[in-house]
Amino acid sequence: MLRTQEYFLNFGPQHPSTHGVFQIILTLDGERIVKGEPVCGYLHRGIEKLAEARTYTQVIPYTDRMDYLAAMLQNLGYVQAVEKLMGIEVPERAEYLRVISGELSRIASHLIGIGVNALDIGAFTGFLLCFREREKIMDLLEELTGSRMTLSYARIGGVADDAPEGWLDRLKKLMDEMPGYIEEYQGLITGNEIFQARTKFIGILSPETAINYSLSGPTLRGSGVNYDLRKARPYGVYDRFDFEVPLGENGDCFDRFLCRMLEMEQSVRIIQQAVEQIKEVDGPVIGKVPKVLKPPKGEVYHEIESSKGIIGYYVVSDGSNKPYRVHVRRPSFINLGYLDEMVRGYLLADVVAILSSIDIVLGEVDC
Amino acid sequence: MFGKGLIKGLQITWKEFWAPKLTVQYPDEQHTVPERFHGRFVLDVDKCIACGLCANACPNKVISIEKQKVGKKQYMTGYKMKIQYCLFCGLCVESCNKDALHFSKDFNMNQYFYRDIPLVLVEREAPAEPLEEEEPAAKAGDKEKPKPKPKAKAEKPAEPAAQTEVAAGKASDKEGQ
Amino acid sequence: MLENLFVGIAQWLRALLGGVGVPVEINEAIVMLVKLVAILVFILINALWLVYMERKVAAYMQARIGPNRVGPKGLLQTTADIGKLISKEIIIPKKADIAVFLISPVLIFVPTLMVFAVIPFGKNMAAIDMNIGVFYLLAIASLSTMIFWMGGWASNSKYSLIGAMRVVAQMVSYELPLVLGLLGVIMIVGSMNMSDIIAAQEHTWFIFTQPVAFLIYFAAAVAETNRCPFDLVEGESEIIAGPYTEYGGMAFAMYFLAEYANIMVICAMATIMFFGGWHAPFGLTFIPSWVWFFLKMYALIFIVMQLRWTYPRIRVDQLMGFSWKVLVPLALANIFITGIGMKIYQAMGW
Amino acid sequence: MAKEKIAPVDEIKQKFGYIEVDEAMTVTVPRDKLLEFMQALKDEFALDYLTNETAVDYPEENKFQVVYNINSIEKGYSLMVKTDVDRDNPELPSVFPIWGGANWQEREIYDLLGIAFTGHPNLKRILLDDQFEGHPLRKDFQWEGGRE
Repeated sequence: MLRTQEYFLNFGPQHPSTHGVFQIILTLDGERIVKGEPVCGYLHRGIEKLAEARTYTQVIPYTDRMDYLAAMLQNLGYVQAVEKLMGIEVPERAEYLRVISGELSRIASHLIGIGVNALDIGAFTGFLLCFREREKIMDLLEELTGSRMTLSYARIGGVADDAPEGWLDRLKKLMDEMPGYIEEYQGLITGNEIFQARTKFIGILSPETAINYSLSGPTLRGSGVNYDLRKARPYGVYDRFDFEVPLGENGDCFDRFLCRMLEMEQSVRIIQQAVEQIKEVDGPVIGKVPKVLKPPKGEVYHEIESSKGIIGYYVVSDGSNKPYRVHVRRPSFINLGYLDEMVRGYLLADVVAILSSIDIVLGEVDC
Repeated sequence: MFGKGLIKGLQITWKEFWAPKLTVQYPDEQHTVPERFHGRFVLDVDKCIACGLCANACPNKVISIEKQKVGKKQYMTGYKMKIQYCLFCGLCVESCNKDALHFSKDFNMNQYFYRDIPLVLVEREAPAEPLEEEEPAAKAGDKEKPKPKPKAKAEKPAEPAAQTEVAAGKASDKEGQ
Repeated sequence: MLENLFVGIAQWLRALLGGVGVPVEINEAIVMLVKLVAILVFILINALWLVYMERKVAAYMQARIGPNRVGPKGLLQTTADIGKLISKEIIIPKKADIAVFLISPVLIFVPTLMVFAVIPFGKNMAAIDMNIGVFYLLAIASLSTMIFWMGGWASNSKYSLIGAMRVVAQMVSYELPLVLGLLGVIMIVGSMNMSDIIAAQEHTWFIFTQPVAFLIYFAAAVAETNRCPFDLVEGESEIIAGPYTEYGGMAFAMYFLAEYANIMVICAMATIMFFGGWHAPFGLTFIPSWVWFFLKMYALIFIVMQLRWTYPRIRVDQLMGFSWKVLVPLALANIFITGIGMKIYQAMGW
Repeated sequence: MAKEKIAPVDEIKQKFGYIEVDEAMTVTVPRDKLLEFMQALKDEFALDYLTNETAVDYPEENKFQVVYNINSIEKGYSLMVKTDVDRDNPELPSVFPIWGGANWQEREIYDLLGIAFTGHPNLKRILLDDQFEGHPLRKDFQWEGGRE
C-alpha cells in the first residue's frame, strides 16, 4: 500500500526569503502546506522596556529601529501620541514637513514592499529597479535629516530642522518623474503574466476575516475594506489633501501588491500638494515645548497609518520625565498573526508569495 | 492577449540594458555628502564648557565627559564616545547650547580592533595649578573619572559595568527627579 | 585561411604525425583526442566566460556595471572566483551518502561534454560527424536528470530533496516537448545527421518554416537547463538552491558551470536546428563559418539571459501544466501540420 | 489635530451598569464581566476591529491593567476599555473568540507580562525564548548582563 507521510520543514531563519530573522515551521504534505507556524522573536530588542528608562525625547531614535524602512512614520506616531498627551500645538510648517517626509518614507517602504514581492517570486530586476528609485528618495531624506534610514526627524512639538534651500524643488522634480517610474514597474512586474499567475487567487483573505484579525494597511485594503486612517480619522493636516484610497477586489496577493503600487501614486499626489501648500506657510518648525518634558499623569493611545498598516502608540505617563510604559501596536506583528491560516492548502512556493505580500519588517514584528 | 505583458517586460529590460548606469565606483569616486549628514563627531574644544548636556541628551549613554576642577573652573580632560553604541540620532548635537558639538561628513569610522572603536574627541592633561588635584586623577588612571557634580546622580547607574540594564528596570522611579 | 583555420590545424597535425611515421590508426586516434581535448578546454573556458557574461547582462539590465575590478573590464572575475572556490573546503553533511554526494558533481559535466562531440561548430568542424547526431545528443543530455537526483538525494537535506524531485519531474516532462519540437525539423530533412540538417538550411532557415517548433523547443530547452522562468529547481526564494543546497566550494561550482555548459548546448542546438548552423546570412560569406555559428549561439544565449533577468519564476503545478497542456499538444499539432504540408508538397511534385 | 470620535459611551453606560467611565471616556470593566461586555460591544455597537491590546504593570496597586482599543470601521469611532487583573493571580479570559486579532497580541502580553489568557488556543511565548524565565515588562523584573 502506498502511504504518504507529512514532514516538517524549517523555513528559516537561515533562508533567503524570510528576511533574515524569521522562521516558519511548515508541515508539508509533498509540496502542499498542511500547517505553517510562524516563529518570530529573533530580532527582539525590548524597545518597549528600553523606552521606560529613557526620557520622552530619547525614545524617538528607538522608534526608528522598528520599521526602519519607513522610519519617519514610526517617529510621527510616537511624537503625535506624546503631543496628544501633553496638549502641544505643532506649527503648521512642521506639520507639512512631517507629511512630506512621512509620505516619502511611505513611498520608499512600498518600493521595497513591491520590490521584495517581485524578488521573492523570482524577478530580480524589478527589485533592483525599485531600489534605484528608493535610493533617490533616500538621498532626499538624507539631505533633509542627515540620515538615510533611521531618520529621527520628528521631535515632540515639531520636526528637527527646516527643509534646506532648494530641497523642495528637488523634491518636486523627483515627484514629477515618479509616475514614469511607477509605470515602468507596472510594465515589468504587474503586467507580467507569470507574476499574475503566481499571485492571483493566492492567499485569499475575505474582508470579514481581515477585520476580525485586525489586519491593517494594504493587507486590509487589498480585501476591499476602505479603512485608511488618513481618510477615516485624519491626523495632522491630512484633511487638506485630495487623495484616494486604492482598494483591492479579491483580497489575494496580487491585490495587496497592486494596492501598494497605487498607494505610491497617491502618496506622490499628496507630496505634490504639500509642496504647493507649504510655500504659503512660514514660521518655526518646532513649537513651544518646555526643556524638560514632564507630561501630566495619564495615558494616551494614538494611531496613525504607517506604510505597513496602523501603527499605534500607547503611552502611560506617571508625571515624571520618563514614560511609565510605552506600547506599540505594530502592524507587521499583527498582520503576521494570520499567516498560518493564510498559507494552509497552498504550495511551498506560495508561502513565499504570501509572506512577501503581507510586507512585514522583522524589526517591527519583534520590536 | 496572453504574452503581451511578457513582451513588454522584455522591452523594458532591453531599454534598461542601454540606459545609463548608476554605480558609483566607491573608493575612486564618492557621492557628495549633504550638509546635514550624520557622520563622525567633531568637538570644538574651545567652545565646549563641559556642561554635560550632550551626555544627558544621549539616549544610549554613549558620551562620557571627564573633567577636573582647576582652580575655580571646570576643566575638561576627556570627551569620549562609545561610538559602537551610537544611534546617530543627533540629539546630542541638538542639545549643545554653545554650538560646540557637530557632525562632520566623515562616514568612515571603521577600525581594525574593537578597542579602537570608541571615539576620543578630547584627551588631555589638566593644567597643573593646584597640586592636590593631581592625585585623584593619577589614581583613577585609565579608568572612569568622577562625573560632573550636577549630574553625578543621573550618570552613576550608567558607569559600573553590567549594571546599566539592571538599573533600567528601576531607573524610572530612581531618576525621575 | 581563417575559414578553415581549425580544419587546417587538424590536417597539419595529421600530416605532421604521418610524416614521422605514425601508423594511420594511431594517427587518427591522436587527432581525435586532440579534438576532444580542445573542445573540453573550450567548453570550460566558455562556461567561465558565460558566468561573466551573465553577470554583466544582469548588471546592465539593473542599472549597474557588474564585475569590473579583476582584470580588464572584470574579465578575470570568474577565474578569480573559481580560484577561490577551489581553495574552499567541501563540507559534507553529517548523514550524507558520501560517495554519491561527492561523485555527482564530478559526473554532472560528463553528459554535457559528451554531447559537444557531435556539434558542428563550423564547416567540417564536428569532432564526430555522427549519422544519428540529434538522437545521440538528446539521449545523452537527458542523463543529467539522474545526476541532479543523485546530488539532491545524497545531501540528506529536505531542501535538496524537494529540489531534486522537482528536477526529475521537470526534466522528464520537458524532455517530451523538446523532442517533439525537433521532430518537425527532422521530418523535413529526413536525417538525424547535424551536418545534413545544416545543409538543408542553406537557403531557408527552419525558423521561418517551423516557427512554432522553435518556440516549443526553446521553451522546453530553457526548462531543461533549469533556467528562469523555469528555474524552480533552484528557486532561491523557496528552496534555497535546490539540489545544490548542501554543496560548497568547487562541488557547487561544478553544478554551476555545468548549467552554463548546458545553456551552450541548447543554444548551439537551436542554432543548428533553426538558425542555419554555420551558414552565413545575406551572403556574408567572407566572415568564417564558425564565427557565424558562435554569433548566432551567443545571440540566443543573450536571449536566455534576458529571460532570466526579466521574468519571475513559475510554480510547480503551472510548470507541469505548461508542459503537458500547452507544449505537448502544440508540438503534436505542429508535427501533424508539418506532415500534411510535406504530403501536399510531395503531391504537388516539388 | 483633528479630534477623534469616541464611541457613544453614555449609551453603553446606560446599558451596562457595572462599567465605570472616567473623564477621558475610558471604560473600565470588571474582570468577570469582560467577555459578556466585549461581545456586546462587537454585536451592538459595531466595534468590530480590535486595534490594540496591551497591559501595564502597576505594582503599587498590585494589579495589571489590560487595555483594549477597539475601533469601528463602519462608524469610525473608537473606544478604550480597561480591566484590572490581580497581580498575584494574573488570569483573564481571552477575547480571541470575539476578535481574532487578539491572537498574537495576547501571546505577546503573556510573554512580556505574564498574564495568562484562559481560552486562548495557542498561549505560549512569542518574542522571547521558550526557556526564558521571568516577564521583562513587569516593573520588578531584574536582569543581569547588558553592555559594559
